[in-house]
Amino acid sequence: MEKFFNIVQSVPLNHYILLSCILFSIGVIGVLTRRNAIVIFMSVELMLNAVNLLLAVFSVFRNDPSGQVFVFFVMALAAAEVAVGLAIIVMVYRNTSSIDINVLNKLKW
Amino acid sequence: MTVSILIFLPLLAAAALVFLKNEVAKLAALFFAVVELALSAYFLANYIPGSNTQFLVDQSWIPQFGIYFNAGIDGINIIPIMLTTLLVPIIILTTFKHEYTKANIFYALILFMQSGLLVVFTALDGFLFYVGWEAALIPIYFISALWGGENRIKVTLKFFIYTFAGSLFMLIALIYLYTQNPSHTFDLHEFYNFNMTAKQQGFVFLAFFLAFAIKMPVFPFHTWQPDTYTEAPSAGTMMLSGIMLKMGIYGAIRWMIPVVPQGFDQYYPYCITLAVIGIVYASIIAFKQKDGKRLVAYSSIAHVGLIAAAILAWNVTGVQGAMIQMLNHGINVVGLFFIWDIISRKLGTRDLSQLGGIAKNNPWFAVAFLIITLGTVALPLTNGFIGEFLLLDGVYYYNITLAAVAGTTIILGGVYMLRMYKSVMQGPTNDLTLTFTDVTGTERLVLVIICALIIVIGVYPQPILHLSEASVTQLVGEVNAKLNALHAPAAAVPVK
Amino acid sequence: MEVKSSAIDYLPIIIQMLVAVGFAVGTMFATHALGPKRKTADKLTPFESGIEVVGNARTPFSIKYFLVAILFVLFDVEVIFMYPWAVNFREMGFTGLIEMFIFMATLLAGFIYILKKKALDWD
Amino acid sequence: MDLLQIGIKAGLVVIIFAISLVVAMYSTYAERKVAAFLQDRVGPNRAGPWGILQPLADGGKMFMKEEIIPARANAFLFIVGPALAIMTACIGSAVIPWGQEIKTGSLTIDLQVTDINVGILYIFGVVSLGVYGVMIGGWASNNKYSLLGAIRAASQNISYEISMGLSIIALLMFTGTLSLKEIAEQQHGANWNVLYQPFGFLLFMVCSFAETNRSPFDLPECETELVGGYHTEYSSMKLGFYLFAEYINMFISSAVMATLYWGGYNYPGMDWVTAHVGPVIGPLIGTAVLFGKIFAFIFFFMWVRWTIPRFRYDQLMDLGWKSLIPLAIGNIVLTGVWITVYDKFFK
Amino acid sequence: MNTLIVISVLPIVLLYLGLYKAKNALLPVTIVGLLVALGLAVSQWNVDAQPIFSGMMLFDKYAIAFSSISILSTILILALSKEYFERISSHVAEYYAVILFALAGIIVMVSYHNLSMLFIGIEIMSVSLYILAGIKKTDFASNEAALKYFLMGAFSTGFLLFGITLIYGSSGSFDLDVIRDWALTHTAKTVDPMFYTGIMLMIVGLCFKVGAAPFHFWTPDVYEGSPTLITAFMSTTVKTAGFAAFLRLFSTCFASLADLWTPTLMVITVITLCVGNVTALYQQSFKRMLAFSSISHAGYLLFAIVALGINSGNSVFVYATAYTVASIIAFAVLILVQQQSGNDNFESFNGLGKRNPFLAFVLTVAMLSLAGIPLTAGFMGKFFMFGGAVAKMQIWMVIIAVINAIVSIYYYFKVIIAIYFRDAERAELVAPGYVNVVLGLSVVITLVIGVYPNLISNLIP
Repeated sequence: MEKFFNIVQSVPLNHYILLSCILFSIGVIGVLTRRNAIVIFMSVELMLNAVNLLLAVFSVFRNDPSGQVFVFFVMALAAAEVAVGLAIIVMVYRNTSSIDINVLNKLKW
Repeated sequence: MTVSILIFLPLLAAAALVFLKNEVAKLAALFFAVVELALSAYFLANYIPGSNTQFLVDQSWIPQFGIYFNAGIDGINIIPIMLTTLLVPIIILTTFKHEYTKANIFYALILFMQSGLLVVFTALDGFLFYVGWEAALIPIYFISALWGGENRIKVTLKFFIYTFAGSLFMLIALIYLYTQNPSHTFDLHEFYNFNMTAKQQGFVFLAFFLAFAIKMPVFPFHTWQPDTYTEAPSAGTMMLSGIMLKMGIYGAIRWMIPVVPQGFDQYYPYCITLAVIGIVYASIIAFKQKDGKRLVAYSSIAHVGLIAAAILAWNVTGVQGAMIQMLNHGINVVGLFFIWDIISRKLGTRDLSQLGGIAKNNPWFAVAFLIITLGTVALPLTNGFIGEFLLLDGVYYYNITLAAVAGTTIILGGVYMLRMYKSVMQGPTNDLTLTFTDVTGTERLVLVIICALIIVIGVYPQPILHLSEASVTQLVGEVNAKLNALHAPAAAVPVK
Repeated sequence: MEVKSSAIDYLPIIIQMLVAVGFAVGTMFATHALGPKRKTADKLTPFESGIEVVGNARTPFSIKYFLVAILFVLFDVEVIFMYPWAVNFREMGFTGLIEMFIFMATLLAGFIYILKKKALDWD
Repeated sequence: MDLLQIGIKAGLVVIIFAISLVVAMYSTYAERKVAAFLQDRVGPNRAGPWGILQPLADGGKMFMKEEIIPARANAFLFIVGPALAIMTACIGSAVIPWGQEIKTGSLTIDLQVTDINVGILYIFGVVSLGVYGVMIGGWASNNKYSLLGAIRAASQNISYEISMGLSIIALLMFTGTLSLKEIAEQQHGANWNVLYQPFGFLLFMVCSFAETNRSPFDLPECETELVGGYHTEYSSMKLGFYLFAEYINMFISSAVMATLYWGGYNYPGMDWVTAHVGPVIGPLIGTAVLFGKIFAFIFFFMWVRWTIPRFRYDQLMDLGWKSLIPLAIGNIVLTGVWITVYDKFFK
Repeated sequence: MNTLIVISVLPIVLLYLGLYKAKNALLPVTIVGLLVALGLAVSQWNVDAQPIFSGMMLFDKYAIAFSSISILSTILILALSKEYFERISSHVAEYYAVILFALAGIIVMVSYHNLSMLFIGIEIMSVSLYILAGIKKTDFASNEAALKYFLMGAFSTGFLLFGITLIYGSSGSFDLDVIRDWALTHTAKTVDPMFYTGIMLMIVGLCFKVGAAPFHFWTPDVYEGSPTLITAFMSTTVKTAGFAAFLRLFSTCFASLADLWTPTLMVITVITLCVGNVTALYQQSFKRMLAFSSISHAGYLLFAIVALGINSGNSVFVYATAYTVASIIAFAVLILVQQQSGNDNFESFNGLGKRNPFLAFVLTVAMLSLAGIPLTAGFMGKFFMFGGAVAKMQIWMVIIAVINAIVSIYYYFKVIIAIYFRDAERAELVAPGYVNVVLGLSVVITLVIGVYPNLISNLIP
């Protein structure tokens, strides 16, 4: 049992990196493949959170608090982005009754 | 007194002209152009033939790139400068019978262009040279496109893109030279004095050649030229053919061959061949033309081709020939275009087949046309003769066969020019040509001046040749010395 | 915060979560098994005070709620910034106080702005 | 931490879990009794003596009722909603210190499931999750009343969460830690935080009422306009979960209030008791004291419910945004100035 | 430093002015405030700058120069805004405020000394821009632009952040100096793959932000859909700031590992140039043409980073200044023309030479400057760029750039041709006085810098 805890505590850094990379990639793939603005937006948030996770991990592994402070900044700005982004999505929805980005083709992509 | 006054006077005049009324602007432009001519005459009078640069201006401009406002007059550029200051008042005079809308802008652009041209000819700094080169291009674009003929928009854009493309490559070459030379300047003499590998020089040569070949134009870069000459207003055509194409010739003599002799050494056989092909090709095309202005345009390609060939042969005779022929060609071609300007203004057509018999009722015009035509076909005792003779001589030194082919320009030129004269002036008069009235006023004045110049230079070219002789000899000598040093181990290189 | 929590400290929380999940799921299954199942169409329609159901319930609702949500997101994140400050307040002393007052003044400026803009008026 | 400790913790988890449920069950009974008392009637009195078995009967009934999932509802979310509500309610208790450490020989028993250094944040996190249960359930019902209730619940919860977060900051400036254990320890004896932060406590309490959707802030389920609010469509144990979750939340927030402001398990003269009565009994008395405080708060919750009329929705939002937030910020400023001045001149 | 404070406080003041219905005071207050900020920035010029705010920011000459040009271009753009926002909506104060918030972000972007500040600056700017892109609430194109910009911007932020994180992970700090020192102890061969990936991801993120191909696809839509004045702001000030930030990062931190990222950036540069130019050729809308041309200008600006040298800062500065001023002219004239004719096609410009010779003249100068014709600032910019690139022996890239410059002549001259050589039966176009002032000033700047670039080309040490 003691051994088990040691293993828990000493998860190698690479695993965390791999995890965040996977999360980040899921986010990227989500952005690229989904057509619903909200889902795209959520995928973006997933990307940011993958970053936050990695920042916190680096911060702990390097014993340097600045990484965690950065997470704060990321969260704050992500919140601002959420506020503006959702407002934009609502605005679009009110004008078009749709949040499918395929509907938005008045301007060429 | 430095050349900066020569450069900036037209610029200031152009700025002033913008605010003047059309009628006043016309006279003011002439006034400033004549003042400019007087100034250049002053410089000419004080010029001491020799190799060193005079009336030098040398101001720091963009120090971090080693760029100086460095300009002056020496034996290489005095003739083009004189050509510019001489032709601009004449060209302004030729427009006096025209009523252009917004004439003030028109004349301002011409003076602005003159300023740019003078920068090109006087510059001793690569960057300044380039700036002048482009500065001369903008006004001529607007002159052609605003006051030109039917197809002007398309044609002038083509012209602009062609020349701009060429000059951008020149810009790269200049920047490259700047980065390669040890003291990191754009100074011409610095360019002369440092060495690069043959490969580097080859690239720089090609870039320069592209720019100059488009400007001159040398076959096969000439395709913009006939259209542009045809579509541009007469004054624009005169500026283009009389002065602007000399930029290319001058550039080759001053900025291309001496700067990268090894590059030149690698490629000049091809270039000469192109030039000579151009001569024959343009002559043949000219032969077929029905539009008089177009015919003159093609003849210009042929003549310039010969000049180019002579320069590329790179010997004192050829270069001296190029020098004097620059002046002659400028005068002649302005005369010819003016003739066609008069005809098309008075009769509304330039089609050779519709014309004929004008000589009968218009003696002044007939005589002037004849003199100019003869000057162009290089009859002895006209100015064309001395130039073409020297040029052919120069080419002959390089290669007899090429000289022989190039010589056809005289024969072909004689044929198509005289044919043109004949079909316009002689033969039966028709309904149209009966309405032709003889030249008067400013037209007569211009024609008289041009004819006088043709004859005076033809009879006594020596002072002009003397102006450039020392400088040319030195320049040619320096380059050949470098080349000889290069070839010395291989030996058996024909001394040019 | 001198005390550092390690991953182990969170183990009991996981245990508690498992217990909670077990309880919820177990109870759900129990009721599912125990209760009677007599479904009729009327029983399965949404309750609308006894009258016929009109339209869909998933309609857009007042933008005010949305506004509140957005404002919450912004303000809550700002509040989060105050926690580390509050915890270390005594160490930072006077400078910390001033800095946080500037922060709060900015926050208040925004707050008063939205009040004046009537973003929070419900009528 | 060894296996034994894990075992103890697991045991503690189960005990606390059970206590939470029991307290919640009997809160329903208490609520009715309190209501009856305040309205001068008898209240439930049939099941068992004084109706003491009423909660069990209610529970039994819940289990036996038919489980209805409306045809137009989103079945999965319809089930997830109440489950989430009860789960989040149940895990909040993990960081509350229920008593002092009990030392018997070599064994030290900590009456707290876990002491993490961000205890307060944990509680906030869990409480914020609670609103998901309401929202998901209300939305999944596909009923207009439910949707309105859910939106109101969400909107109310998030509004008061800001003032709650702000009101607690002033406290944190005193304590300098986010660990509930440490905060409790700091209030040793009678050195309770409410003495320093009476105003902060009031703000916090108001917010707690709103966060637990208790009257006078029970707009999400206000039966006069919204029938049952978010749980209009619910029946059987799923309805039970929502009701249960509310009572458990009440229990937890009472415990949090007691711990943060009212000294938790501390009572005057506790050192004397520990020294003279015994190292096991002393802490256990503390635990009893804590429960006493919790029950007092629960009683207070009920008292308020049957005394004060419900707010109108705009009044609710106005109170949250326009009064509590500025007041909380003012409290922070005052506290900050006071602490700074005190530290500088009187220390 | 004080500049940043002024620019941060100013929008709040404006918001409150808007609340108290002081609409007429908005523009004067904004411009005075910006001038004060500009003055404060310039007054720091001779101060030996040290990192401030615990090493978060560094107001060195680089920062001051780019702050000044950003503020200046914002002033010019805002000077055009009189009566512009009133037509769009009633919340005028907010637009000024949001533009200034974006400017505050820009100031942070050009003066950061810590990656967290880079991120914050970019985000402050971007979030403001998302709003600005969508200020025409009922206009479909504006909505679409805002949504696209927002989604793409947030997406790119993710890449940027991941890059920052990886760099932090390998170097252990967000501080530019520490990262530089870390990079100096490694060579291209021994560097951590994480660091390399970080650089690549940051390139992706920053290229998104500056609109470099192949991450440019949002640019034309957003530029076209946004209100023209906002487009002007986005394509000038914002682009300048983006490049300033880009260059600051790469020249400070990653210069010693240039071998790692230069090839990638070279490819991006070439693609950017070609894509921007070739697509600009086919546009019928002037605004869209400007959008695509701004992509190709991004390509030219990237030259300075590809050929990183001591002069890169100055090159970017000169180029950005030239581009900014010329673009402001173009957009200002476009706004006027758009108001008259109702659309932004090239045909709308027909006969402008007769309808308003002054506008025609300034637009011509602007087009010549954008095309890089000598005696205009645009040429000096190109010259500096090419000079730097040739010095680094990137001859082939320069040749590609030159070919693109030639192509660009075609579409820039399309405008000139429309102005002067095509006629349209339209009434005279009267430009308000304040527009004429802005245009006149911009033309003077363009020509002065074109003739004597030394005024601004030596600022950054």
